[in-house]
Amino acid sequence: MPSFKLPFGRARQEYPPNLWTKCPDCAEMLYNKQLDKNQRVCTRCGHHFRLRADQRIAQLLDRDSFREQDANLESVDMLGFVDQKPYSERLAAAHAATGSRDAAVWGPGTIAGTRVVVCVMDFAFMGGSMGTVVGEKVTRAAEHALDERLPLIIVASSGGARMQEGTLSLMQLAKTCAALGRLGDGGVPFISVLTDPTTGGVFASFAALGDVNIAEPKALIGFAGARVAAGTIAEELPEGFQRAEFLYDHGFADLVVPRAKLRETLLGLLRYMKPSAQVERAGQNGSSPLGRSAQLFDELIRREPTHG
Amino acid sequence: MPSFKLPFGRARQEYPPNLWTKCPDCAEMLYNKQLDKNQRVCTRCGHHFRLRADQRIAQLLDRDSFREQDANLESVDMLGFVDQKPYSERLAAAHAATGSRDAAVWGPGTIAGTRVVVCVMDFAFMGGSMGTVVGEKVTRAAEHALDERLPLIIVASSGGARMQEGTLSLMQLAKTCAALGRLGDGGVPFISVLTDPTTGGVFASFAALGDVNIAEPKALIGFAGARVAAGTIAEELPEGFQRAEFLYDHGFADLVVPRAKLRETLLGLLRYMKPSAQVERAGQNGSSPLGRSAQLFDELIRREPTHG
Amino acid sequence: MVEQRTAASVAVVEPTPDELRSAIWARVQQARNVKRPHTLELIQSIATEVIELHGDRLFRDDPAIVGGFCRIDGRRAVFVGHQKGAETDENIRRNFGMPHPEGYRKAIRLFRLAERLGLPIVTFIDTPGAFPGPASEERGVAEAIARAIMTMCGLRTPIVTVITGEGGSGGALALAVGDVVLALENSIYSVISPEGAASILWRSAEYSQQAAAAMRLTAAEQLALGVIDEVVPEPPGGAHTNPEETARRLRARIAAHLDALAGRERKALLDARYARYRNMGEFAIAAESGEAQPQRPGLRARIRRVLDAGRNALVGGEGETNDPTADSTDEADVQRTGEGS
Amino acid sequence: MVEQRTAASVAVVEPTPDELRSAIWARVQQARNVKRPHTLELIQSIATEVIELHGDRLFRDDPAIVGGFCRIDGRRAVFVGHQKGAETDENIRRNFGMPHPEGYRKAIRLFRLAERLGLPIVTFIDTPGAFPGPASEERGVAEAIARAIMTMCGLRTPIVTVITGEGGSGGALALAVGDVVLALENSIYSVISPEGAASILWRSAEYSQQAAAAMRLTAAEQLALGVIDEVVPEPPGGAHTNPEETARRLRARIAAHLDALAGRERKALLDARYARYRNMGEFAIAAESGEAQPQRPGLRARIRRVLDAGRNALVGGEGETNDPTADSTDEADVQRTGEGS
Ligand SMILES: [Zn+2]
Ligand SMILES: [Zn+2]
Repeated sequence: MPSFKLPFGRARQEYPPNLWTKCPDCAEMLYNKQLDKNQRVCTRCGHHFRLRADQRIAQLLDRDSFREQDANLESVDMLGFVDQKPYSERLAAAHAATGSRDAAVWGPGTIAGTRVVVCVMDFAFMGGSMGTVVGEKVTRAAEHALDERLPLIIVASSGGARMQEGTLSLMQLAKTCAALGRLGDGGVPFISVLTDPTTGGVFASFAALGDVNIAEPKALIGFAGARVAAGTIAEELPEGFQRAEFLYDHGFADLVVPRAKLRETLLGLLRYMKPSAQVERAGQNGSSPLGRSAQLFDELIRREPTHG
Repeated sequence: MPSFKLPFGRARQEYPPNLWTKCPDCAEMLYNKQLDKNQRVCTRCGHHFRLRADQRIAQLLDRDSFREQDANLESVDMLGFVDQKPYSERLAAAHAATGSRDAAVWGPGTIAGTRVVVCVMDFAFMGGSMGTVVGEKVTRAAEHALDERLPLIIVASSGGARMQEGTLSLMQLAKTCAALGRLGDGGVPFISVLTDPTTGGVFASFAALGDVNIAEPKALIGFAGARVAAGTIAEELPEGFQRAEFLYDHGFADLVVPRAKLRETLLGLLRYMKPSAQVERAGQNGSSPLGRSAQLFDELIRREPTHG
Repeated sequence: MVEQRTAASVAVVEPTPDELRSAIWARVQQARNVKRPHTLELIQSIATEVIELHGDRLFRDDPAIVGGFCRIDGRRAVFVGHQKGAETDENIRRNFGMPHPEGYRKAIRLFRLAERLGLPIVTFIDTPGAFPGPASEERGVAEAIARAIMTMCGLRTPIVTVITGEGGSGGALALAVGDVVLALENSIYSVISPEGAASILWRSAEYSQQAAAAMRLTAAEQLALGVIDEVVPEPPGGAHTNPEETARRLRARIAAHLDALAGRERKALLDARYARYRNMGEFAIAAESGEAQPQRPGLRARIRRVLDAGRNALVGGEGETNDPTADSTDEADVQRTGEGS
Repeated sequence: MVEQRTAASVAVVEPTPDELRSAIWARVQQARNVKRPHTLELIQSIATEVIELHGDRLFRDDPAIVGGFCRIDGRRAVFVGHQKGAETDENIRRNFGMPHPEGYRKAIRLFRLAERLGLPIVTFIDTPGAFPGPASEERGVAEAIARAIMTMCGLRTPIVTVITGEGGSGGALALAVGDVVLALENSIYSVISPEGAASILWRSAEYSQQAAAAMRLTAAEQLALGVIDEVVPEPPGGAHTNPEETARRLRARIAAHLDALAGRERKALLDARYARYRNMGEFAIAAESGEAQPQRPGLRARIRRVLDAGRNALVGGEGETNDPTADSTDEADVQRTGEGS
């Protein structure tokens, strides 16, 4: 149990942590049920707590409209990566702690009846880091959106590429950007929602490329860690560096939207961001070269010898 | 005859101005024949004197390869514009002083045998200002380049849009940019050569849009006059403000090329900048909607009643 | 000097040069009136829904240019416009409607977004010009304007433009390339500010009124020149006296043009836009002897007469068929350019 | 721990972990050697003509990324690459090969120019990573990288990429999306610098060598993973000992790939490029019971063996068929990925 300083000298037992959460911004003790009811936004200072993928989906999509796809994808340790622990142990621990198989969830759903494809990242699973599974889910979401001509919404929350998969994680930047490029060429819109934190290789790939980018208030959004940025050059970091509002001022976010308004904002945008009736560029259009989502991909896999 | 301070106290009659020119940068007295032989670049400090259109063409193109088109276009005073003098008088005076009908010359020619379309502005005619005639010539050059699939080279030298034609001059920005847009969509390259000075509406239209932009050393190139820029905000102008090298540092010129190397540089670029064999975008491609250069335009004119 | 003159469909008392200059200058002042409804106020009145978008994805969100999604009588569109502020603080924040390059790059981004989404574009023009300071030059304001103009010329979606206040030079045109260009009655459109023209051509800013008159910058004159296609009359006293009525009139005309353009085949739309600008301006063709022959004989004289008619309207000449100050209902209150007017 | 192991086509003495770490770290130091030929030196040796172009048309010409036209054995192309300096002053001017956003935007401009002119693209990768300072963040370095990657993925012209030195993270990948990705033998390619990985995963930069080994960042291992397609051997002692020979080998391989790609139909080219990245990485599919089934059974084991083979080569294992340190002639000195190697 983490120890924390209690306000007003109240005794620790007044706030059992299974019932109460302390706001990291204003130190207010928040009753968990109340916090959940307020979409996990501090009722005192407006601090936006991080959400699990299922919480985010429940807040954004119509009840019971979401159909998760590819829930059974799991990361594998291709490199035999060992740092202080083997990667495979980290994966197992993250699975045990979160109940999730990896750091992203995707599927079709509806927002006030409007059909969309949604992919939501989950910071709780290994810091939302993007390895092959996250890259695969983002890509399948984009390919499905293109095939079905449905708007794509991705909610990012990630520390960046997953180091334990090495350059295979790095290649997910190209994989996801390639899919988004085809989505855009096909005239299907993409809304990127950047939440706390969105950094590194996730910000430097799909999360930056929304036709419209929305950020949650005060979310940390940046390329390099602030320590790295400050360490690289011997100067003070500007006020609000790498926060959502900084991003907005510098032209990289269209809107900074409090969580309470996010669903309504998306709904508003979706009235304008409909897949175009006709496809623009010849040669770049339509279905992914891998066919309806993963069909051909499955075929490619089948062509692999089943034993090495 | 302008009076000027002579260096080294030599008597004025030593330098009759029809034989000698004073360098505005280093004050050296330059013998005109020598100056012409050196492409009108100061032999002492490298100052690039402004060129007349015919001088520029003689320096860049193969001897006798240039075929001027539309030499007979003349500006008309649509607005009845009178400032300190009527526009029509200014036009007549400029014609008398320069022997030119307006501030641009265009036609096909060759550079070391490579066929190109060239348009050269002439600062001597009303400060190289762009009215309808200049806009028309730039546009016809671009349309001809597209129709014939020949690279386009425009040498700019202009104070900007011609005020005496009011918004009709302003509309030349759109006319020329539209033609360049079609040229680019058609896969035909455009090299913009920016010379002293290239400012205002000429820099804010075709001259900025080269696939490759080349500037002559120290040429004044900017949007607003430096006095305006300094006056608008109470601050010192940066060193070298609005000069070719400033443009280069800020990413708007590919190369700053001394006049002695310009022809050779163009020739080098032309080896790579060939019109593409195939046209990229459907619906944007090929011939201008006005047909081979001005054919349909002539037809439009013919549809106008011949008497008002 | 009062002179009577007769010409086809124009028969009015000509104003004196002083009357004319005063009348034109009054228009300039109306166009610049800080109380005049600016882009955000207009679009909020014109549209039933507005969602502003931000940022050029390159450097900064420029408050001097605004844009986003809007719904005009059920029609979905992307709007973009210059933004001045009505109050001093706001005006400073908006840089008096003078964009930096990032403003034009934001506009280009929104134009491309509209194209990708298949939405038409409505732009509102109201700027003294692009900001001419060092920061603006450093970041390439000329390039940004040129790029915006070229982008609009080739944009594969309909564009309706409205000059609402000051149409100042390239900084205005960078948002004003349209399939149809409307103008509010008291708006102005010019290649350079009257002050700028005066200081260059007369070598003194004191001649601003003369310059304004010489440049024919009023909406009525721009209509005669064919630079704009329609003048939308303002309520008596000017747009700021009744912003709702101004918005209502604009809404009707914008909606009508959006509907007309929506049906156009894309190539025809682009070719017509190209031709619109391709034919701007006039020149003569010199004969071999060196004497100039007008390119379109008689056209110049014709345009001069129309210009004069527009000019007379400025000082309230009576009995004219095309008095742009007349207040009337939506369809009738519009003057169309062309042979018939 | 020395252990003997037999597997199909791989039968070598495994190095100790210490030997391995030292060997890998030697590669890292080779890749970072300031005397190593950088992009401009390489292209000037590889090509018979180089015309450098400059500027992003937005903000600044970034000296950390260079590009322009070049002619390689008669083949016209556009080259783009990271640029470090060999001397300190030059290295400072080049920001140690760490680009700001404007560098990537210059690259995007040149990529689009190549596409418009129908020229193939050759890129050279040699950066510790994009510059992480405040100015870089302010101007959106992440957006610039993402945009460059997306642009390269859809570029309708062939792309040959060469990792020549340090392939550092997203800042490297932003120029490294290719139809064919080559790597010089002593180059490295990683998702984060070894120092960065160590300070995050081991919480101390002292573990950089461990991190380097764990990430499998050597060219030989990247070949085994399929991230690169070919390793181009360097002259004995490394590229900097004989830049001309290094350039000669690169020229031959680049030319061969340009020729092979030139004949590709454009849609096939783009689909193959898409598939190349689409298939990067590996995952398993969990059964209903919750136990994971490998997605491509046996592949992981197979790749591990190939990785190990590459690893052994690092410390000079003998008798291997795919020793990337072996010096030989152009065609033979290349290892191809795939089933056969
Ligand atoms: Zn709080
Ligand atoms: Zn000199």
